[in-house]
Amino acid sequence: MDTRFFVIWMEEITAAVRAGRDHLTRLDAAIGDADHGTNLDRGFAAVAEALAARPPDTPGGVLVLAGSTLIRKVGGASGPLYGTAFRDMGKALGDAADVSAAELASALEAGLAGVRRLGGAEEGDKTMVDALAPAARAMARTVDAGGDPEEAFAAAAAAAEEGAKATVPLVARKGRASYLGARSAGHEDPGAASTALIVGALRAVATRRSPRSESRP
Amino acid sequence: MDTRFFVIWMEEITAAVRAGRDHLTRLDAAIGDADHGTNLDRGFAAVAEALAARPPDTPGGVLVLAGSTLIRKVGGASGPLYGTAFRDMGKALGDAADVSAAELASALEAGLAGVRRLGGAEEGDKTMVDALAPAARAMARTVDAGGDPEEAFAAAAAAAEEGAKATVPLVARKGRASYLGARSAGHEDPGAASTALIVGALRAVATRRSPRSESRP
Amino acid sequence: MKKLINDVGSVVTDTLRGVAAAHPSLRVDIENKIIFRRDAPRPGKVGLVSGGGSGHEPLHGGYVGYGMLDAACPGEIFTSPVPDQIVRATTGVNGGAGVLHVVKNYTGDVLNFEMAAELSDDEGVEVARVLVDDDVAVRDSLYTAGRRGTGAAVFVEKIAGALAEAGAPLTEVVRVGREVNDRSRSFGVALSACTTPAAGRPTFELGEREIELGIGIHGEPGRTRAAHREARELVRIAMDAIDDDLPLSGETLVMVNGMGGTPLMELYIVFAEVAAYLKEKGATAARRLVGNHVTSLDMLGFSVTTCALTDELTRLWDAPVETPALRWGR
Amino acid sequence: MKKLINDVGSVVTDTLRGVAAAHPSLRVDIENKIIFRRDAPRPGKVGLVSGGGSGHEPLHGGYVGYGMLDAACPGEIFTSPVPDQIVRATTGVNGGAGVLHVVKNYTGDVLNFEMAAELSDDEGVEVARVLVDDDVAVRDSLYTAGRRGTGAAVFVEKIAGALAEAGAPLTEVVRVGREVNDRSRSFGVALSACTTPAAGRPTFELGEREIELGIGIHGEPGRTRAAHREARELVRIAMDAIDDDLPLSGETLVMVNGMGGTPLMELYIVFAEVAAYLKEKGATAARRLVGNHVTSLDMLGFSVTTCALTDELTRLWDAPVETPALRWGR
Ligand SMILES: Nc1ncnc2c1ncn2[C@@H]1O[C@H](COP(=O)(O)OP(=O)(O)O)[C@@H](O)[C@H]1O
Ligand SMILES: Nc1ncnc2c1ncn2[C@@H]1O[C@H](COP(=O)(O)OP(=O)(O)O)[C@@H](O)[C@H]1O
Ligand SMILES: [Mg+2]
Ligand SMILES: [Mg+2]
Ligand SMILES: [Mg+2]
Ligand SMILES: [Mg+2]
Repeated sequence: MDTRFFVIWMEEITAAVRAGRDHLTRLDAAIGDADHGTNLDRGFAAVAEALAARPPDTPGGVLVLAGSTLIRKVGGASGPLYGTAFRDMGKALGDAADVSAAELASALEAGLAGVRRLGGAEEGDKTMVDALAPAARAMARTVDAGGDPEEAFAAAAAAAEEGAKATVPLVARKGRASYLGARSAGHEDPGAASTALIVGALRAVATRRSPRSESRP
Repeated sequence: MDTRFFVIWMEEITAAVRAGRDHLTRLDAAIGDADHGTNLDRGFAAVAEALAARPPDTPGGVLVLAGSTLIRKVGGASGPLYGTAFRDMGKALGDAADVSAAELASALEAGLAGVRRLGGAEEGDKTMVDALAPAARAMARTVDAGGDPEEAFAAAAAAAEEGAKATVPLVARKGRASYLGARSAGHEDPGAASTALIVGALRAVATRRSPRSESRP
Repeated sequence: MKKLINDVGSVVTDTLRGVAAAHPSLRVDIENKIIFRRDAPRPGKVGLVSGGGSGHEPLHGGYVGYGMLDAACPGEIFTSPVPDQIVRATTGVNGGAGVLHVVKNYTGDVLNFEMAAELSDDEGVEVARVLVDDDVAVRDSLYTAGRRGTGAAVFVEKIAGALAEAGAPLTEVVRVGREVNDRSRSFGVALSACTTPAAGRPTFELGEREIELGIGIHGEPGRTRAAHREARELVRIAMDAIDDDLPLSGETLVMVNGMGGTPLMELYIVFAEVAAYLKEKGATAARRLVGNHVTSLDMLGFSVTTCALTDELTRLWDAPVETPALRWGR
Repeated sequence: MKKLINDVGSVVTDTLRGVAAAHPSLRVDIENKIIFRRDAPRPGKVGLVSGGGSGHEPLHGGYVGYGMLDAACPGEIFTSPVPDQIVRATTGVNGGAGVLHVVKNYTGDVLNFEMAAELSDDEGVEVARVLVDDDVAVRDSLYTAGRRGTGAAVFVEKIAGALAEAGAPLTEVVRVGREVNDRSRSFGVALSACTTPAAGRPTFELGEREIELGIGIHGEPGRTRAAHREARELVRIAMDAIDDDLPLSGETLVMVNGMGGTPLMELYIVFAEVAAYLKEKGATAARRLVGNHVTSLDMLGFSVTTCALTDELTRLWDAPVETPALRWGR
C-alpha cells in the first residue's frame, strides 16, 4: 500500500464519519454526552483539509498528520485517543514508501497499544478498545495465515463490527458511560462503533481498489 | 335582607369562586397572567375567615369587612377594585339592619362608581365594568318597575352574565389584556366572568332562600 | 409541570425562607413578606421600596442592600403585593427623609401602591413615586393602561438608590429616578411561555418554530407571533423597536436579560449582536449587564433594555452597590 | 429545538464575542478560544488555567479575573478543549511562578490537559494539576474513570485563586486546591434533559413526573430514574448522598446550583431546605452561593455542593474576587 492508499483511507473515513455522524451522536446521547459524531466529523474534516494543504509523502506521514490533526481538533476523550492511535501507527510505519499487509497489521497493534497506554482501558470495559483489539488480532491472524491484504482488511473490519456489537450488553468501566453504572448496559459504545467505521473504511478502500477520491465533493 | 343574608351571599361567592377558580385562571392565562382564579379564591377564603372571626352585625358591616379583606389579601388589579366595590357598597348601606332591594340596587351602583373611579375603565374597555354596569342597571330597573328582590337579582345576574359574554369580541383598553392589543379579542374577560359569579351568587341566595351555610364544609 | 417546590401554596414563603438563609445581609419578614436591608431604617436617608408579583427573581428582593433598595415586597406569583405589606415596608424603611416607591406600570401594582401611599401618608411618612414604563412593545395611549414596566426597574433602583445612599433629598431621588425611566426602553422576545405553579401548564402554547415578539414579564403573550429565526435577527427586531421609539446614540447602559429558563451562553450570543447593533448606530454599550435580572418564572427568551446615559447617571451606576444580585465597588 | 443562536457551528465563537463585548476586564482570544484576564501574565504570580467543554456557563470563563482564574479554555459544547488551546493559555498566563491546571475529572479533560501539560513543560513552563472529582453519585473505584468533577471546580478556582493572588508559590496553591477538592462533595438532580445545539433534541426523555437522580453536567442520565417529589425530599436525597460519603458538620461552604433552565426562585426554595438539613446535622451554611454556576445548557434541575471549611479556606473564600460571575470585596 502506498501513500495514495492511505490518503484514500482517510477520505473514506471522513465520508463514513460524515454519513454516520448523527448515528454516532445518538449512541453517545444514550450513554454519554451526545457529541461523538460531531467530534469525529469535525476532526476528520480537519484531517482532509490538512492532507490537502500539506500532502505527506509517506504512508507513515499520512497517519502521523492525521493523528496530530485529531489531537489538535477533536478534544474530548476520543481526540487524544484516536489521535494517539493514528500517530503511533504512523510512527510504526517509519519512512517506508510502501507498506505490506504484515507491516500494517503490526502498525495497527502499535495504535492499539497507544490507546491502551493512554486510556488504560482493557477489553470488556466498553470502549473503542473492544473493537480495535479484535480488529488488530484478526488482521494479524489473516496475514500470518497467508491471506492477502483484501482478506486481512475484511477480517479486521468484520471483527471490529462484531466487537462493537458485543459492547451492547457490557457495563462500562471507562469513559463517561461508566458514570451510568449498570444503566450503561443495553447500548452500543459510540467509540467502538466509530472504530468499526474506521476499520471498515480500510476494507472499502481495498475492495474498491479504484480510487474514488476525485469524484467525491 | 338582613345581615345573615349578606353573610350567606359572601359564602355563596366563596363557594362559586372556589368552583370556578381554574376556569377563571384559564381565562386569565389567555389574555392576562393566569392568576385571577387563585387571586379571588385566596381573597374570598380570607373573607369567609374574617366573617367567622369577627361577625359584623349589619349588612353594611359585612360588605365593608369583605372589601377590606379583599384589599388586604388579593393584590393584583382585582384586589383593590373588588375591595373598593364591596367597601363602597357597604358604606352606601350605612348602619341599616335590614336592606331593601332598592337600597341594595343603589349600593351596587355605588360599588360600580368606586370601581370606575379607581380603575378609570369605561364600559366596552373589556373589564369587570362590562358585567358590573349592566348588572347594576338591570337591578335598578327591575326594582323601579316594582319587581321583588328575587326578580331583581335574577335580572342583575342575567345581565352580568350577558355582559361578561359580550366582552369576548372586545379589544381590551384597560388592565393587562390591553397589552395584547387586537389579540385580546376573542376571549372573555376574567374579571367580567368573576363579576358574573359574584352577582350570580346573589341570585342563588335569594332563589334558595333556605340558608345552606350550616351544611357547607 | 415539574418544579422544585414543596407546595403550590407555599412557593413565595419558601422562597423567602431561602433568601433569608442565603443572605445574612438581609432581614426577611417572612410572615409579612418583606425583604429589608438589615440596617433599615437609616436615619436621614431616603428609603427606597419596590415590589410586584413574585416570579421575576432576582427582581426585586435581589436588589435590596447598600446603594439600592431598602425593602422589597413580593406579592404572590405575578400578583401585586397588597397595601398592608407595602405600608409596613414603607414605615419600616422610613428614616425621616421620606420614602420612594419604585412601581412598575401595571394596574394592580399602581392601585396597590397608591392605596399604600395614602395609608403611609396617614401615618406621617412622606411618599413619592417613580412609575417605570419602559416597554416599547406596548403602544402608549390615553385610553389604555399604558406601557408596561420591565427591565428599567433595575436601572431606576440602582441609580436612584445610589443617589439616596449619597444622602440626596427625596425630590432629587425622584427626579433622577424619573430621568432614568424617561431615558430607558425595553423589548422582549419569548421562545416559550412560562408555567405558573398554580396553573400547572404554560400560559400559552408555541409551535416548534414559533416565538412571541413584544412579550411582557407575566407570561402574557406578545403583540405578535412570528417564526423563530437566528439570534442576530431577533436582536435586530428588538433593537429596531427600541431605536424607533428613542433613537440610540452615545453612551448607553445595556441589559441583556434572560427570562428565567435561558442559559447564560445564549444571553452572551444575544449580547454580541446587541453590541454590534449599537455600534452600527454609532452608540456604545458603555455599561453592561448580561444575565437573569427580570425573569418570568421558567420562560425561555430574552429582553433588551437600554438607557441613554448622562455623566450623572454613569457616575451613579458606577457607585458601590452590595445586593444579592448586583455587587461592585465594595 | 429553539435556542438563541445564529448557527449551530458558531455557538462557542458567538458566545466568546458576547463575553468579549460584555467584559472589558477580560481579553478574549476568539480565534484560539481563550478567555484571559486582561492583566495576564502577572510576573511572579502563579497562573491558574481551567477549561472544559462549553455549555456550563458561567463556568469557566465567568471565573476569570482578579483573585480567581487567569485564563479559561472553552471547548466545543460538552467537549474538552484541545491541547494546543490549553498550551497557549498556559504559556499566556505564565508569570514565571508556574501554572496550575484545574481539571475536572473526565477522561477527555484529563487526557487533553495531560498532553498540554507535557507540551507546556517542553516550553519551559512548570505545570501542576488539581483534579476535581466531587460528585458522590459516581462510585469511585480503581476500575472506572472515577468520580466526576462538578460544582467543586468553582470552590477550587476561588480558593486556590485567592492564594495565588496573595503570592503563594505553586506548591502551596496546589496543596490548597487539593484540600478544597478533598473536602468537597456534590450531588445533582435533573427534572429534564438538556438539548445540545448539534443534537437538536434532548439527550434523554423524562416522563411528566419522572426525574433523574445523580446526574452529571453533560446531559448524561443519572444513576437512577425516580418519581418527582417535593423540593424538601429531593434535597434530602441529595444531602443524604453527600452526608453518607463525608459526614456534614461544622462550618460549611454550600452552593445550590441551577442546571441552566431552573429559575432562581426554585433555587432559593432548594436552598431553604439545604440550610434546614445542615442545621439538623449540626452543621451551618457558613458561606453560601445560590444561582447558576455550573450549568448543563438548558437543563432543569439543581445540584448541591458542600465544602467543609477550615479557617484558612474561609479566609481565602472571603478574599476579594472580581470576575463576571463572582464579585466581592473590590
Ligand atoms: N479510557 C478510555 N479508553 C479507551 N476509549 C475510551 C476511554 N474513554 C472513552 N473512550 C472512548 O471514547 C468514546 C467517547 O468519545 P467522545 O464522545 O468523542 O468523547 P467524550 O466522552 O469526551 O465526550 C467512548 O465511546 C469510548 O469508546
Ligand atoms: N382599570 C381597570 N378597571 C376595571 N377593571 C380592571 C381594570 N384593570 C383590570 N381590571 C380587571 O381585573 C381583571 C384581572 O384581575 P387579576 O387577574 O386578579 O389581576 P392582575 O391583572 O393584576 O393579574 C381583569 O380581567 C379586569 O376585569
Ligand atoms: Mg461524548
Ligand atoms: Mg391576572
Ligand atoms: Mg396578576
Ligand atoms: Mg464530550
